[in-house]
Amino acid sequence: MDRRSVLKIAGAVSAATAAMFAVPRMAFAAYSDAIFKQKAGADALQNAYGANATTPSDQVKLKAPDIAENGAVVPVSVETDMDAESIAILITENPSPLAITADIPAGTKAMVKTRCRMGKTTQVTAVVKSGGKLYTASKEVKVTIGGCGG
Amino acid sequence: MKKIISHVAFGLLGLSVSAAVVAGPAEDRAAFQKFYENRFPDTPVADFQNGVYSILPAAREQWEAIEEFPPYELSIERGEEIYNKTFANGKSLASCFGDDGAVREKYPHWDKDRGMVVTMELAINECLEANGEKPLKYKKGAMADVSAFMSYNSRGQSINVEIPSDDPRALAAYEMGKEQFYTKRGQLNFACADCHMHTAGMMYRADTVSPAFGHATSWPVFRSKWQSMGTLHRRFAGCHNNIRANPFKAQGEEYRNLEYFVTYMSNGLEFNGPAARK
Amino acid sequence: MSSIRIKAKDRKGLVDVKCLMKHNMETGLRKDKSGKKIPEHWIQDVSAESNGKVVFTAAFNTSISKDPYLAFAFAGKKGDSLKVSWKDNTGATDSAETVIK
Amino acid sequence: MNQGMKVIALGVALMSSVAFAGNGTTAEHIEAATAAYKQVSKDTGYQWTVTVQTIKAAQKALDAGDDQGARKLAHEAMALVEATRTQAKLESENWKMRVPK
Repeated sequence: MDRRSVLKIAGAVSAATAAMFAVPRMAFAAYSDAIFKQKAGADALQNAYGANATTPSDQVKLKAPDIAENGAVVPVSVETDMDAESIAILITENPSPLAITADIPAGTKAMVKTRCRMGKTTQVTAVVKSGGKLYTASKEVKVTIGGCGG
Repeated sequence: MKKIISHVAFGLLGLSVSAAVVAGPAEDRAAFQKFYENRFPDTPVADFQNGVYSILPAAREQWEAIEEFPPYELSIERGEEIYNKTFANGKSLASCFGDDGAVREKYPHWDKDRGMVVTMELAINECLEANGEKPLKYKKGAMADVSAFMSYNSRGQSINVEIPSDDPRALAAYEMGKEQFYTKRGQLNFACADCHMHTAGMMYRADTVSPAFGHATSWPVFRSKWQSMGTLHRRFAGCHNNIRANPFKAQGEEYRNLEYFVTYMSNGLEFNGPAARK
Repeated sequence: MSSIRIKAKDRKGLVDVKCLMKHNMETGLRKDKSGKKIPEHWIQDVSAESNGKVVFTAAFNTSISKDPYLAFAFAGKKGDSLKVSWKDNTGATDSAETVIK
Repeated sequence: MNQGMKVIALGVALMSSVAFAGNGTTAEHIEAATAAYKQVSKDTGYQWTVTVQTIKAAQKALDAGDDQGARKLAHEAMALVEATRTQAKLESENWKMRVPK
């Protein structure tokens, strides 16, 4: 990474804060407890997408490590060439598995990258909603207790 | 025949004597670096500055994903603010270290006048105190932020720590650091070298231990385990705690000399801090 | 200063966006030193607009890591504006705006 | 550190008589362990974290009226002190073997 670019961005951001006082018009995806507090992934999908029948597809590209370096910060990315309306990530062993939903308007790439918490070794599933149907890709992420705390 | 033997004996003796005479820091370093190059032949030498990720491709991928937008960038920003904050006397850290604080390559160094190793964090606090400001805590927080800002602006500077030959006290400080590195400590009976040299790359429970070659290059770091920034001496203390040895004081003589030794061992690499670590 | 840092770069008509949002993302499961549960406190919604048009929205659970990272990409160009906003479960909001490079 | 090593032999001689004699009150055994702990710290320049933890545990057990448990812990602390000494003694030369040539 080039250090100058960061300093410039920092400058741009602080310049932008001046414009922030006007209350922004929000266009949020509308988080809902009915979706995210579900204990079962299928229920979460049902409430988020009105369906929970899923089809595994190799067109859903899920990237997550085999062994997490640290369960508190696990990089996960989902991408697909399908015409996607929405992308979700499920972490099966978490108390409420649904971690994120991302809506993909026309003109936006069907891709999302984030970092997730995983309490223990778990199945991670990427869900892509395309043409009203849900397509998935899954993999196991091992979460271990490290030997070197410090 | 007798003559030949005595010649051989003399030759051997001469060899060992000369080796004993010249085995100084430079030879130590050559042997140290060669050890890691032999152990990890697939790692390009310059890559050792990336710690465990230089030898562990699977972890490296996650690390690179974190480095896409590393958490330490927020620390750099905070550090910049502190760096440019005006002291009560009208000066600032910039009065001591220049506009951008890109002075990482000057530390650690041997201060002949005071007869001690001076690290960058120590120098930061000395600048604060000389200007009537309160010193910062050495292990984390504002100190790590300032150090992150200065290290960031110093990225790419080469590590070239000197052990001046005209001051035997400098060599003694180096030797103290060296002894620390190789001496077993704590109830678990580990030396730094046991994990980070002789079993570098192997697993301790679920963790692969990092090679010590390159250890001093990337500080301060944002450690996922800590969920915060920390300085090299914070990590030294953490390692000592792990092996159940009482840690020494951050920026005390023991850790400064250990930093002196470890950084000297990485001469030829680049400073590339701050960094993200697991 | 805003809690959001944005890097947005035009790569042949596709704008690569990376954001880091400073937020504790408390799960509600952690306890403080006195053993009291720290109440959950997390970003629930994130939205991105470019030139006034919504280009990306996401909803988070508490399982998104502390100081959330989010990357996405949309069709746009250098010089366009990009605003990223979040709202957390207490109703607090923040936003930041940048110009695409 | 080397001059500390010279004191070690003396230190070992001093403490062994108190620690494993078996007589004296438990409080005295804890006191002896504490003194030995301080001495080894001085002699070797460092200390094991578990030693002081064990001494504290011994005191706690004694305060709670568990005389036998406290005594056992005090002796354990003494053993840790001795092990610390032995380690320092061995390491005063052995560390050199780990230096790559």
